[in-house]
Amino acid sequence: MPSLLFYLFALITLGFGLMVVLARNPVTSALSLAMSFVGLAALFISLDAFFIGTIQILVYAGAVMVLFLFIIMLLDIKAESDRKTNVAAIVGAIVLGSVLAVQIATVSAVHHQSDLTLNEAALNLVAAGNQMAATDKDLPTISKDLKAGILPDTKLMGLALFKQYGFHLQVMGLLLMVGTVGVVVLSKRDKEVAQ
Amino acid sequence: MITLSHYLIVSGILFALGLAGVVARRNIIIIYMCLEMMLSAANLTLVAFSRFHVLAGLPDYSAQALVFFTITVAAAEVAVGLAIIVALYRSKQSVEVESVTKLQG
Amino acid sequence: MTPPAQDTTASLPTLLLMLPFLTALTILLGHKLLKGASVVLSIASAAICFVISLMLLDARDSAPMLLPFIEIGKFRIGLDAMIDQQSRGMMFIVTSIGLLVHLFSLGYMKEDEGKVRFFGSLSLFMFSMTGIVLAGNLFMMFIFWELVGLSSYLLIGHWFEKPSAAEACKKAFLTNRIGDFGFMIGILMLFMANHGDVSFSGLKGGFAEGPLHEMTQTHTLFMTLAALGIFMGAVGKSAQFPLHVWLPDAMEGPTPVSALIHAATMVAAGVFMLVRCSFVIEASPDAATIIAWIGGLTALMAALMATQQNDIKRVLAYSTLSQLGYMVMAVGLLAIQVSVNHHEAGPGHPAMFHLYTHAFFKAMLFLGSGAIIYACHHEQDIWKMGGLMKHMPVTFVTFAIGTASLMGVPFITSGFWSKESILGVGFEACRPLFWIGVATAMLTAFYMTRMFVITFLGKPRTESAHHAIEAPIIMVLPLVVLAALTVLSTFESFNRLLAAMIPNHAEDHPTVMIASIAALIIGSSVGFLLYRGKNSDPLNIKLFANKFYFDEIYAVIVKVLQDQLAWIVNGLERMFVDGIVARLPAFIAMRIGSAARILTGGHLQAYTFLLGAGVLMVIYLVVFVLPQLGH
Amino acid sequence: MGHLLANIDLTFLIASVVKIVFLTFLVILPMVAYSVYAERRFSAVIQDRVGPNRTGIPLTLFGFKKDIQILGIGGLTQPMADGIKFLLKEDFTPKSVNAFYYWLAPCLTMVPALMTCVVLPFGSELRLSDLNGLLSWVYGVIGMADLPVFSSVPVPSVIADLSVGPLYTFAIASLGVYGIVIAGWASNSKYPFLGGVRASAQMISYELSLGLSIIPVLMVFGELNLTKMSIYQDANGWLLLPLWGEGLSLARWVLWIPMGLSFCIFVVAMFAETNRLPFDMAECETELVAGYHTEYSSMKFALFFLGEYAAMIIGSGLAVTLFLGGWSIPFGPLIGLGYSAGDTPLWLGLLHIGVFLGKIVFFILFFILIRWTLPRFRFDQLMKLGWMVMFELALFNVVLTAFLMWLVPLK
Repeated sequence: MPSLLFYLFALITLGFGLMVVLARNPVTSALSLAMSFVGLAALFISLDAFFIGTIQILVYAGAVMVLFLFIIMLLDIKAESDRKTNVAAIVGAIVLGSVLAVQIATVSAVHHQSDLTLNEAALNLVAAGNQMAATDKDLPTISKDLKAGILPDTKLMGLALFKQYGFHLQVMGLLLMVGTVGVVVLSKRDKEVAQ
Repeated sequence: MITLSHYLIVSGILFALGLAGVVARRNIIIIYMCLEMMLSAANLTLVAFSRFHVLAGLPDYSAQALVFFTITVAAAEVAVGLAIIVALYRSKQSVEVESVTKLQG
Repeated sequence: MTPPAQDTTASLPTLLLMLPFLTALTILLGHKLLKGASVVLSIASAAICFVISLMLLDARDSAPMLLPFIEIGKFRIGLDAMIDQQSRGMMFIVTSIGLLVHLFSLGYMKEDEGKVRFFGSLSLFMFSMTGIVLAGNLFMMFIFWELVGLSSYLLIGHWFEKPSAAEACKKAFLTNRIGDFGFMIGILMLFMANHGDVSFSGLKGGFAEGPLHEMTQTHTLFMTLAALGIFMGAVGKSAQFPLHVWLPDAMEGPTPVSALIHAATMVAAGVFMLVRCSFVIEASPDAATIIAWIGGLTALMAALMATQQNDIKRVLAYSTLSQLGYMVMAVGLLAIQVSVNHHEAGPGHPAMFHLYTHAFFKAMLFLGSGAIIYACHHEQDIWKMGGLMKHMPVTFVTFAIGTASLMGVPFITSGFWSKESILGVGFEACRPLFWIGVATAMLTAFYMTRMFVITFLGKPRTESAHHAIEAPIIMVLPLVVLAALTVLSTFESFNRLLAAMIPNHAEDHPTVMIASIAALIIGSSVGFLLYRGKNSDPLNIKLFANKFYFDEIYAVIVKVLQDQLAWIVNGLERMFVDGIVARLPAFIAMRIGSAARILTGGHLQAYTFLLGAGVLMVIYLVVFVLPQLGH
Repeated sequence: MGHLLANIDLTFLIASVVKIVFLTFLVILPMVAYSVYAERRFSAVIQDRVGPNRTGIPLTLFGFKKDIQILGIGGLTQPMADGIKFLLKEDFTPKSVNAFYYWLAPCLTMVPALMTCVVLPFGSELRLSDLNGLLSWVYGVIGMADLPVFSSVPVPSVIADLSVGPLYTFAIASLGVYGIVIAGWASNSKYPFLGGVRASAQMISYELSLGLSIIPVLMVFGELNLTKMSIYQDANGWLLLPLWGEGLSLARWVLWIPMGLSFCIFVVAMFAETNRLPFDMAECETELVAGYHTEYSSMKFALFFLGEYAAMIIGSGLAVTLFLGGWSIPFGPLIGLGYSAGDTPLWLGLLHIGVFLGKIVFFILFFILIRWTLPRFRFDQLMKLGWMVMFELALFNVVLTAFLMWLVPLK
C-alpha cells in the first residue's frame, strides 16, 4: 500500500513534468507544473517533511506558478506552431535528458546507502525527545511532542533555521528585499518611453 | 519497500526532464518553468537525504533548511526573472529565444 | 664688525618662513570672510618678518632644521635653514623692500578689485623668497624656486583680464621653466656626484675633499655641465641672455610687483643662488668663463636696448637686465680669478654688494616710476610726461638720487662703489669684459639721463602730465625711506650691519676709476645735450627699439623645430604605437575572435546544451573514471 | 505520513472516510446552500423586502390545496429548488472558449475549498463507547449479541490532525486562485479575463497579510496544531475572550491588543481572499458584467458560487478556531462543559460540534451583513490597502507581539 502511494505520487510528479516539456500551450505547461509540484509536495510529506511539503505547495504552486500564469495570460502568449519546430534542439534534448537520467540512476545505484528503506532508517522520536528534554531545557513543547511520538516538524525546522542558520536566514531576507526592489525597478515603465 | 534510490531516481528523471525542456523549448517562460522543475528535483534529493540520514533519532534538518533557502531563492529569482521577461516582451514583442540573439558573435 | 650677539634657534627662521605662508593660506581660504582685514594681515606679517630679519642680523651662523620633509630610507630631504652672513643680508633686503612694497601697494592698489588676491599673492611671494634665502640645501631651494615662479606668475598676471598681462605671465612662467629644467638637471648631477648630499655645507665639503674633489679632477666636462646646469636656473630667474625675454614683458604686472620682483628679490634670487653655489663654478673655469661672458653680453645688450625704450617701466626693466648682467659677470669673473689666479675668495662678494645697493635704488626707481604713473593717471610713455619736477618735488628728489646711484656718480652714491668693485675684478681677471663693463656704464649713464631729462625737465607734454600732483603719503614714504637707505648704504657705519655684502676689495687700479668716471661724464652729458627740450626722440635705432628681434627669432625657431620634431615623432608613432602595439594585437585578436564566433551563436538552447553536455562529462569523469584511476 | 504509509490501518481509513463524508456532504454543502438562502433573506431584511418566502414541498402539483412550508417558514426549501433549477438549465458552452480549461475551472474552484476543511477541528472528540449500551440493546433485540462494539478510545473530531494545520489551509486555499484565473482566461472574453487577472493579483496580495496576521497567534500558542489550539482555548479562555483559566493573567490581557489587531487583519484579508464585497473586484457587476464567470451558466456557474461560499465557511472556521475558541463553549470549564481528554461524554462532544457550527453561522451572517452594508472599493484602492496598510500593519503586529511577549512572558 505505501509503495502504491509512492508510485502514484511519483507518477503524478513525473507525468505532469513531462507534460510541462511537451505541451504546446503555455497555460497547460504552467498548470502541469503546478500539478507536478503538488505531487512533489506529497513525496516530501512521504519523507516526513511536512513543513517543506506545505511550503512547496504554498510558495510554488500557490504563488510562483500563479505568477507564471499571470504573465502568460498578460502577455497573451499563444501556443507554439509546428512549423517552427527545431529538430536539432529536440534531438539534443532527448539525448541529453536520457543520458543524464541514466547517469543519475547509475550514480544513485552505487551510493552506499541506496538500498536503505524507510523502515531501516526509522526515526526514534521518543529517544530523541528524552535526549532533548535532557539537553535543551528551554524547549519543552518539542520534547513533549517527541515523547508523545509525534514529529513536530515545523518546530524542529524553526529550531534548525533560527539556531543554526540565523545569519543565512537574514541574508535570505536581504536577497528577497533586493529582489523586490529589482522587480519594481525592472517593471517600472520609463515615462518618456511610454509617451 | 521504497528505498533511497527510488527517490533519487525520481529526482534524477525530473531533473533530466527539466534539462531536456530547457534545451528543447523556445519559449523563455517555459524554459523558466523547466528551470524551476530542476530546482525542485534537487530539493527532492535533499529532502530524501535528510530523511534517510537519521541524526539522533530525527531527520537531518540542515538539509531541509537548505531546501527552505532554495525555495526562497527560487521565489526571488522567479520574481526578477519574470520582470525581465516582461521587459523583454515589451521591447521585442516576443518571448521566443530566437528573438534574443544579440550576443551572436 | 660686531661679534654675533645671540644664539639662533630654529624658532625664529621657522616663524620667518611660515608666517607669510600661513598668511597667504588664511587669505586664500578666508578672503570672503576677511575682506579688507586680509590686507592688514598681509602687511602685518611683512612687518613682523622685517623685525625678525632685523633680529637675525645679530644672530650667529647656524644651520637649524626647520621641518622634516621627505624621508625614504637613507634618502631624506628636510627644510633646513642656513643662517650666515649672506642669507642674513639678503633676508634684510627682501623683508625691508617687501615691507615697503606692501606699504606702497596699499596706496597704489587702493581701488583695485583684486586687492585681497594681490596681497595674498604678495604674501605667498614673500614665503617663497624667504624659502630661497634660508635654504640650506639645493632641494629646498628648488622647491621654493618653483614657488617663486608660481607667485611671480600670479603677480604678473594680476590683471589677467588684460590679454597682454595674461600673455606676459605665461611667457614669464614658461621661460622660467626652461631655466628650472636646467637647474634641476644640475642639481641631479650634483646629487649623483656627491652621493645624495646636496646641502650647501655638504657640497662645499665635497669640493674641498671628497667625491666632488675627485670628480673635478677626473670628469671636468661633467662638472662643467653641472655648473652650467645650476647656472641655467639663474639664467631663467635672473633673466640672462638668452632667456631674458620675459623680464620686460613682465612689466604688465602692477608697478609694486615690478619693484619687488625686478628690483630686489626674484631676479636677485638667481644671483643669490649663483653666489651660494660659487664654489661649484669656481671648480670649473670653463663654466666660469661662459658665465662671465653671458653676464657681460647681457649687460651690454640690455643697455643698448634701454636707450631706445619709451615706456618708463621698460627703461627701468632693461636697466635691471643690464645690472643683473653686471652681477652675473661679477660672479663669473670672481670665479675665474679664484680658479685661475688662485686668489682666495673673501667673505664678501662684489656681485652681492652690487645686488644689495642695486636693490635699494632700483626698488626706489620703480616705486618712483609707480608714483609717476599713478600721478599721470596710469600713463607710462615718457614722451607724454615732462616737467614733473615742479609737480612732484619729493618724487623728483628721490628719483634723482636713484638715477645718480644707478649711473654711479662717484663717491657719494652707493652704486658707484659697487660698480667699482665689479669693474675692479674685471680689470684683474679679464680685460675685454672690463671694457664691456665700462661701455655698459657709459650707456647706463646715457639712457638714465635721457629718461630723467624727458620725464622731469622741460614742459608738460600732455594734460595728464600737466595736472599731475604728488602721490599720497603712503606711497611717498617708502620712496623717502629707500632714498635714505640708498644714501646711507655708502657710509661705513651702516655697512657694518651688512658686512657680508661689502667686498674686501684691494686697492683699485687707477685705470678703473678713471674709466668709470669718464664713462659717466660722457654718457650723461651726451644724453643731456641730446634730449634737453626735445618733444620726440632724435635718435631712432630700430634694432634697439625692437630688442634685437629676439622674440621674433624665438618664434621662428620654435615653429620650425616643433614642426620637424612633430613630423619625426608622428612617423615613429605610426610605426611603433599604431603598428606594433595597436594594430598587430588587434589583428590577432580579430582572427581568434572570428574563429571563436562559431561557438557563440547567440542561441540560448545551444548554450544550455553545451552546458548540460559539460555537466554530463564532469559527472562521468568524477564518478566513473577517476575511481578507476585510483583516486 | 511516513508512519501512516507504513502502518496504515483500515479502522483509521474508514473513520476518516466517514468523517470526510460527514463534514463535506452533511455539513458544508448544506451550509453552503443555506448560506445562499440566508444571504437572500438577510439582504431582503436590510432592504426592507420579504425575500424568497414561497418555496415549499410542492404538493399543489399533485392536486393538493396548499404547499407545505417547512417549519412554517416560507422558503426554507429554496436552496433545493435552486439546485434543481441549476441542474436542469441548459449547460451552454460558448464556441470560442478553450473547452478543456472552461470545464476544469469550476472544479478547480470547488475542490481546494472543500479540501481545506480536513484540518479543521469541528468538535472535541466523540466517545462512541457511550453508545455501546444502546448498541448491545439493539444487538440483543436482533439476537446477534456477539457483534463488535465501539472501542473505548474516543474518536477525534478532526479529519487529519496535522502539525502544520494553518499552513496546510493556506497552501490549499492558495490553489483556489487557479479556478478563477483559468475561468477568466478560458472564457476568451475580455470581462472574464479582466476579472481573472484582478482576482489573481488581489488574492496573491492579500495572502501575504493573511499569512502574516496569524503569525502572532502562532507565537502565542507556540503550536501549529489546530486541535491543540482549540483545547488550549477551551481551558484557558479564547484568544479574544480571555476570561477564565490562564486567560485571566496579565500577559494574556496585554496580548489581547495584538490579537485583536491580528483578528481584524485576518478577517479583512479573508474578505479579499474569498472575493466578497467590499473586495469583489473579480466580479463587480458595474464594471465587468459578472467578472470571471460571465460566460458560465447552469451547474458550472453554481460551482463557482458553491466554491465561494465554501471558502467563506472554511475561512470562518479557521477564524473561529484561531481566535474564538473553535468548538469551545464560553466559560466551559467553569460550568462543567469543558473538554477533558478521554473523559468527554458523547453528548458534550456533540454539543461542541453544535457550538462550532453555531459560531460559523454567526460568522457567515457577519459576512453577509458586511456585504450589504459597505460599498465596493476601487481596484487600485484595494491594492493600495493591501500593500500599503494591511501588509505593514501585519508586520508591525508581529514585532509588537514579540515585544509584548518579551515584556510580559506567558507562563
